[in-house]
Amino acid sequence: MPSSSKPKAAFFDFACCEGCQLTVLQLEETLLDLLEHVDIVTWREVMTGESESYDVAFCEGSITRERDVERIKKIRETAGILVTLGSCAGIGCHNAVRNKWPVEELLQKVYGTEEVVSDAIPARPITAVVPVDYQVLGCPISLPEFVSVFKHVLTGRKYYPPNQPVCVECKLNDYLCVYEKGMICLGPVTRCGCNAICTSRGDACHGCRGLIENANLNAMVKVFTEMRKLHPIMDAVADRHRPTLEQIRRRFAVYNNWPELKLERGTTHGA
Amino acid sequence: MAPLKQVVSSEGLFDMLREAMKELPVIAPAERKDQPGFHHFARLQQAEDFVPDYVTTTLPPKKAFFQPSETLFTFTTDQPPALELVSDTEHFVLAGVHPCDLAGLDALDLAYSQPPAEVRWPADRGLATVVGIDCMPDDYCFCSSVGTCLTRQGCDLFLTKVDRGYLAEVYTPAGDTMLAKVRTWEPTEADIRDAEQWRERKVERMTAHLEADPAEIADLLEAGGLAHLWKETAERCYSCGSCNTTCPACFCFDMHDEFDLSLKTGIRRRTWDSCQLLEFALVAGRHNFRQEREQRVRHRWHRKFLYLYRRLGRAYCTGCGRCSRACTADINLVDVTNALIAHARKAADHA
Amino acid sequence: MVRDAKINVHHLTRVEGHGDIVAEIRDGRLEDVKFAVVEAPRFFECFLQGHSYEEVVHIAPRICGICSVSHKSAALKATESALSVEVSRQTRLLRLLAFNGEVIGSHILHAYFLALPDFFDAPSVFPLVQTHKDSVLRGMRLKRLGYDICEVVAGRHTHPVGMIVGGFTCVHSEDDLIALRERIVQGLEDMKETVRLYKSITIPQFERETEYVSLTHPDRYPFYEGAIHSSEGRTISTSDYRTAIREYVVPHSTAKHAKWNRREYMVGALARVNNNFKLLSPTARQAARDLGLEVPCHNPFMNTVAQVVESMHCLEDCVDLIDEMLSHGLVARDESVRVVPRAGVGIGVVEAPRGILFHEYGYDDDGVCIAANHVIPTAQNLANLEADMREYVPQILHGTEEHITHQLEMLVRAYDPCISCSTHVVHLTVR
Amino acid sequence: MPDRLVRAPYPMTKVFYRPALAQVLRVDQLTQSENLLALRMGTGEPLNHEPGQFVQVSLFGYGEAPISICSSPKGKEGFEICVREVGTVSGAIHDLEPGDWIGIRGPYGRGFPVVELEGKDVLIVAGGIGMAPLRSLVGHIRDNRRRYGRIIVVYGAKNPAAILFKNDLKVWFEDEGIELYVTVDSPDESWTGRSGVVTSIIRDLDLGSSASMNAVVVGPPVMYRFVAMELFRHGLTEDRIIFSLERRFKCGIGKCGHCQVNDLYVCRDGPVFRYSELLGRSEAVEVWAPEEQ
Ligand SMILES: Cc1cc2nc3c(=O)[nH]c(=O)nc-3n(C[C@H](O)[C@H](O)[C@H](O)COP(=O)(O)OP(=O)(O)OC[C@H]3O[C@@H](n4cnc5c(N)ncnc54)[C@H](O)[C@@H]3O)c2cc1C
Ligand code: SF4
Ligand code: SF4
Ligand code: SF4
Repeated sequence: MPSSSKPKAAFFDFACCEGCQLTVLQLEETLLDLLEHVDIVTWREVMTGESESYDVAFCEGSITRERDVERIKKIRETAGILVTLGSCAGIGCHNAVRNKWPVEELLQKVYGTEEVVSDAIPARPITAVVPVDYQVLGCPISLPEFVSVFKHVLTGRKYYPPNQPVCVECKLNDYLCVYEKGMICLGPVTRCGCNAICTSRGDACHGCRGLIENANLNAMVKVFTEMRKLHPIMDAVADRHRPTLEQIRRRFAVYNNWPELKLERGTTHGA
Repeated sequence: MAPLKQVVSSEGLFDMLREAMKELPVIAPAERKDQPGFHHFARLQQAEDFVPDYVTTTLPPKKAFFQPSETLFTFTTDQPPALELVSDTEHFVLAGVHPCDLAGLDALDLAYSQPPAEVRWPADRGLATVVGIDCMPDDYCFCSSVGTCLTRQGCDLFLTKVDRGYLAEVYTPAGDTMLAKVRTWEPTEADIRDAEQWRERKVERMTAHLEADPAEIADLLEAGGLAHLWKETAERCYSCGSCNTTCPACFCFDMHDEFDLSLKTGIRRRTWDSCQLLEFALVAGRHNFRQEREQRVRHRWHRKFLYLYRRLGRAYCTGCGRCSRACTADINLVDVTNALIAHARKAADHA
Repeated sequence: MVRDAKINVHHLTRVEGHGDIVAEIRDGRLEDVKFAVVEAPRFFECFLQGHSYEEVVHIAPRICGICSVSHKSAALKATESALSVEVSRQTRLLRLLAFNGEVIGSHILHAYFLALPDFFDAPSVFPLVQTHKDSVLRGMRLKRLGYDICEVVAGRHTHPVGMIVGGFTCVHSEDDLIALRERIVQGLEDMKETVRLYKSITIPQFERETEYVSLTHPDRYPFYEGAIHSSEGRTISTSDYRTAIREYVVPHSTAKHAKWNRREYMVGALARVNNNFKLLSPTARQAARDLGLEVPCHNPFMNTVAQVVESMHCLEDCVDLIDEMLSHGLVARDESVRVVPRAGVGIGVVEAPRGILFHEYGYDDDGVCIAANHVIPTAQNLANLEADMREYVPQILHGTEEHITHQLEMLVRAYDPCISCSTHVVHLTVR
Repeated sequence: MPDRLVRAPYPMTKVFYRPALAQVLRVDQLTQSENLLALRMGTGEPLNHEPGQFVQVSLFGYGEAPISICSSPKGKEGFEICVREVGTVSGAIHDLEPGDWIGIRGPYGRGFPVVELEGKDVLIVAGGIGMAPLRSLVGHIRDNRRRYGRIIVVYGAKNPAAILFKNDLKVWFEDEGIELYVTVDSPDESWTGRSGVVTSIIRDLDLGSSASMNAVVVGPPVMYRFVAMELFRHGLTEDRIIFSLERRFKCGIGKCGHCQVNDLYVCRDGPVFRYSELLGRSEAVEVWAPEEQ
C-alpha cells in the first residue's frame, strides 16, 4: 500500500489523556481520504510496528519527565515538520496545574511516605521544549481545525492558531451569551478555533485553548471586583457570583499554567 | 406620500405569515429552542413560532442577507481554474423587524452601494420582502436619540399593535400582496390613535438617552481631547468584538480560502469581522496599526459617530442597544458616549 | 519449544497509554513476567485540590479521553453526593444514554480496531481496509454511532460539555432523540453483523478462575449505578468501598495493585457479564450464547467477546431510554439546578467500559476541593493480569518465542487496558 | 480634523468578489525574496491601470493580497507585478511558473496624480519594495518625458543584494532625463555606491528654489516621517508631498474596513495621498500618537 512519494506521518503521545488521538480517529471514513495524501508509519495507539523515519510528526501530551525531553528532541530531529495536538502539548493544560507543588511533594502525596525515585520534572508543553511548526490547540482538539491544519501542512502553508476570542465564534453562530444566564465565561480572553462548542451547549468557556495574545485579564478583575453599579445583565452575573480575585485566578488556572499566570489588579497579560 | 393603512387582526397576522409560508421561507423572530425566554431570527417551521412582541435578538436580521460566514465562490485548481459564484437566489420573507433594525439594513444599503459598489448585498436584499413591526424598549434601547425610532425605510409592510390587532402600513406592492391574502379593515380613528399612542409610549418608556444628537457628537469627537476616556474604557474592554459582531450597522468582514480535503477544489469565504480584535489592522512584518486597545476603542466610537457620519451623512448606530447588552465587560455605549459628551462640553465651557 | 527467552515488549501497541511486557524464561520455566506501566505520572488527585467543585468536575474527565463520560459521571455523582444535590429524572436518563454511547464507542474501538487485527494477523486496522473493507466500515459506523449518542447528549464524545453538577446546561430536543433512535435501530443490524463476525473468530483457550468485581443492581444492567459486588458472593454499598478495595504496592512490581477477597480480582466487561448476566437484554444474552460465552466464564480472552455482548445490550438500552424520555416528554429548559456550596465528602462509583471506577472528593464550606481519590479499572486489573500471564505462559511454552510474545500481547490487549487513565500506576523505583 | 477628502468620484464599478483570470507569462527572480511576474489577462485585454494602482491577486486555496502594478501603463504585453515573499499568498506566488493561472481583481485605488504633476519637478523616494509602484510611475514619466520637469529618483535598499530592478536602474542611470541615487543601509565589500538611509541623500540634494518640486514617497511605514522632515527642510509643503500607504486589504473596494486610516479607506481613497490629506489623521503616518486626538 505505501507509495514512497507520499509523506510519512507518525503519531506520538506524552503525558495526556490521549483524547486528541482519539479525536483524530473520529475522522472515521475521512481518515481514509487523508490516507490518500500520507502514509501513517507509526501510531502506537492503533498500530503495531514503527518506523525510524517520518516526515510529519503529530505529538500530543505534556513533557513531564527527563526521558520525555530526550524523546521529543529525537522526534524533532527526525521529523521535518512537527505538529502538536491539543492543549497539553501547546500550553500545558491542567498537567501544569501541579507545578505549584514541588515534584517531591507530589510523589509523596500519591505514594505515601515511601521514598521514591523518579525523573519527573515540572510539567510543560512540548512548545516549551522544542520549536514546533504547527499547533492544534484544544482539550481535546477540534476535528475541523485538525483537518484544516492538516491541509495547511500538505500545501506548505503556515497556520496561525486563531488569535481571536471565543466570543467571535459564539456570536457568529448566534449562540446565546451565557452571561445572559448569569454564568461567568472565559470566552472573551480565550483563543477560539473550537467553534464555541461549550457555549453552544449553554456551558461557559473554561479556557481550554489558552489565552489570546494580549488578553485583558484585568478587565475581568475590574468588572467583577470593583464596587460599581453594573448594568442589568451583568448584575445578574455578579449577583450570582461576585467572584473574588482568588476565584477568578483559580478559574484561569484550570488551563493557563505555563508559564505561570500573573493575575492581579493592574496587569494586562502579554502586553 | 402617506402609506396606505389597513387593520389586520392578531390572528390575521399569523394567517398572513401562514399564507406566505406556503410559497416562501419566512425568517422571523422566534423563541430560542436552546434557551427559552430568548429570541432569535430563524426560519419559521410554523407560523405560530413567530413572536411579535419580542424585545431583541442577539444577532440583527442582517444575517438573513449576509450570513456570518458565507461562501463567495468555489474554485478548482485546474489550469485555468474554474470559478463559480455561490449566491442565494431564493426569495424569502423577513418579518418582525424593529425600526432600529430597518435602520441597520438601510445603513448597510448605503455603505455597500458606495462606489465601487458591491453586488452581493443588494442582490440578496432584492430577494426579501421585509415586514417591520413596532416595539417597546428595554433598558438598553435608545433609538429616540439617534433618530431611528420611526424608520420605515426598506420595509414593504410595517405593523403597529393596536387594540383590535395591528395597523399595517403598506409601502410597496410586495407588502400589499402579502397583506391582500388576509382579511383587513379600513382603519378607524381609534386605530390611528392607538398606533400614535404606541409610538408616544415607546418614546416615554425609553430610559437610555444620548445627551447630544449625532451631529453634535460628531463635532465633539472631532474636537478631540478624549484620550483619558478611551483609556479608561480600554482598561475594561476585552477586545472580544461582541459589540461589533452583534451590531446591525457594522459591516466589516474578512475573506479567506479553504481547500477541500482533495486539495483540488475549495471555496473563498467571507466572515464578519470586528475592528476591536487585535489583528484587524495587522499587516505584513507584524506591523499593527491599532495595536493598543484604546486605539481600537477610539476607532469604534469614531467610526460609529464621526467618520461615517461625515462620509455618508448618518451615524452608524441605530440605537438598538445590542452592543451594550452583548458587552462582556459591561461597557455601555450610552454611558461612554454621555461621558464623552459631558467631558467635551465641560472642556468647551472652560475654553 | 522455548527454553530460554527474555521477552520485552517495549510500549505495547494498540492500547491506551504506555506499558511494557517483560517476561523471562529460563530452562523451560517461567522465571518472571510483568506488565510494567511506564506512563508518565499526572497527579490528578493532588492538583484537583484547591479547585472549586465546578472546576473539579470539569478537569476530572481529562484523566482519560476514551472514557471521559465515565469519569465525568463518577465525578458528578461524587460531587453531587458531597453537596447533597439531587438531579432530575430527565438528567439521570440523559446521563444513562450518554454512558451507553461511551460504552459502545469504547468497546467497538477495541473490538474492531485494536483487537481485531490480531485475529486477522495484521499489524493494524489499516491493511484491513483493503482486505476486510466491509468490516472496517461497519466498525467505523458503529463507533461513530456510539460517539454520536454522546454528542446528542453532551456535545461531544471526548470530554463532554454541558454536563454539570446538578444536570445539564443545555436544552435537549425531542427531534434529535427521535432522529438518533432511528439510527440506533439501524445500528442494531450492524451489531448483529458484528456478532456474526466474532463467531468466525477463534479465541485462545485459557482459563483461570479468579474473583470478578463489578457493580450490581436489582433491575438494570449496572453502568451508572448500583452496589459493589464480588463473584465471591459479597455485595457492599458503594460508600464502603474503602473497606473492600485495597490498593497496595507490591515489591516485585512497579505499580500499585488492588485486592479484595483474593490476592487479585478482575474488573471490566467480563466481570460485569459474569456478575449480571440476567440483566442483559434478551438479544445480548442470545449473542453471548452464540459466541460461546457461558457464565461464569474464566477465560480472560473472552473479555473482548463480553464487550461485543455489552455493546448489543447498550444499543438496545438506548432505544428503551429514548422511548422512556419521549413518553414523558422532554422538559424544554436547561436542566441545571442551583448549587449551594457546602462542606462534605462524596463517593461516585460507575462502571467505566474497562471496569469499576471510583471517584471520591472532599469539599470545604466554599465548595473547594480538599481531598480527592480515584481508583481506576486498569489499576485494579493489573494484579489479575499478571496472575493470568504467570499461569498462561507455561501453557504455551511449546510455541516459538514470537508466538509467546504475540499471545502475551493479545492477553494484555484483551483486558483493553487504559493506562493513560491509571493515575495511580506509576513506574517508579522503590528505594 | 481636516476637511473631508475632495476628489473626483470613484468609477462606478460593481464588484462580486470573483476575480478574473490571468496567466503568468514570465517569472524573473530579482532578489532572494522578490520575484517579478509578467501577467496577461485571460481576456487578452489590457489592464488599463494608472501608476500607483494595485490589483488584488488571488492564488486559489491560499487567498488574496493587494499588489501594486509595477509596469508602466503603456506596457504592450500585459502588466507586471513584483512580489516579496512574506507569507501565504506571496509565498504561493513565488511558486508560480510561466503558464500558470491566477486571479486578478482590479485595478483598484487611486494612483499617483500623474496629470496634476505634469509640468512639475518630481522627486521620487523609494524604500525597499516601495520601488514597485514607483517603477510604474517612472515608466510613465519616461514614456511621457516631455510633460514633466526635473526628475530625481532616490532609492534605498537594505543591502546590495536587495536592490530591485537592477536592469531598469541601469537604463535610468543612462537616461539623461533622470537623476538617480541608489543607496544601501548596509554595504558589503563589493559595493562602491552610496550607503546610508535615504534621508541622508535627500538632505544633501540641491533642490534649488524650485517651487514646483513635488515629492512622491513609497516605503516602509517608519520611513515616511523622517523623509517628510527632510522635505520640509527643503521647503516643500505638505500638499507637495505624496505618499502611498500600505494597510491590510481584504476587499480592495472600501467595504471590509481593514485598511481604514481614521476616516479614510486606503484602498479606495488611496493608496496614494498627499501629506496634506493625511494631516490630523493620527493613524496615517505615525503608528500611534496617543497625545494627538
Ligand atoms: C496597496 C498595496 C500595494 C502593495 N504592493 C505590493 C507589491 O507590489 N509587492 C509586494 O510584495 N507586496 C505588496 N503589498 C504588500 C502585500 O499585500 C502584503 O505583504 C500581503 O500581506 C502579502 O500577503 P501574504 O498572504 O503573502 O502574507 P500573509 O500570509 O498575510 O502574512 C503577512 C505577514 O503577517 C504575518 N501574519 C499573517 N497572519 C498572521 C496571524 N494570524 N498571526 C500572526 N502573524 C500573521 C506573517 O508572518 C507575515 O509576516 C502591497 C500592499 C498594499 C496595501
Ligand atoms: S458566552 Fe462566553 S464566549 Fe460567548 S459571547 Fe458570551 S462571554 Fe463570549
Ligand atoms: S463587547 Fe465590550 S469587551 Fe468586547 S470588544 Fe466590545 S466593548 Fe470591548
Ligand atoms: S453601536 Fe450598539 S446600539 Fe448602535 S447600532 Fe450598533 S449595536 Fe446597536
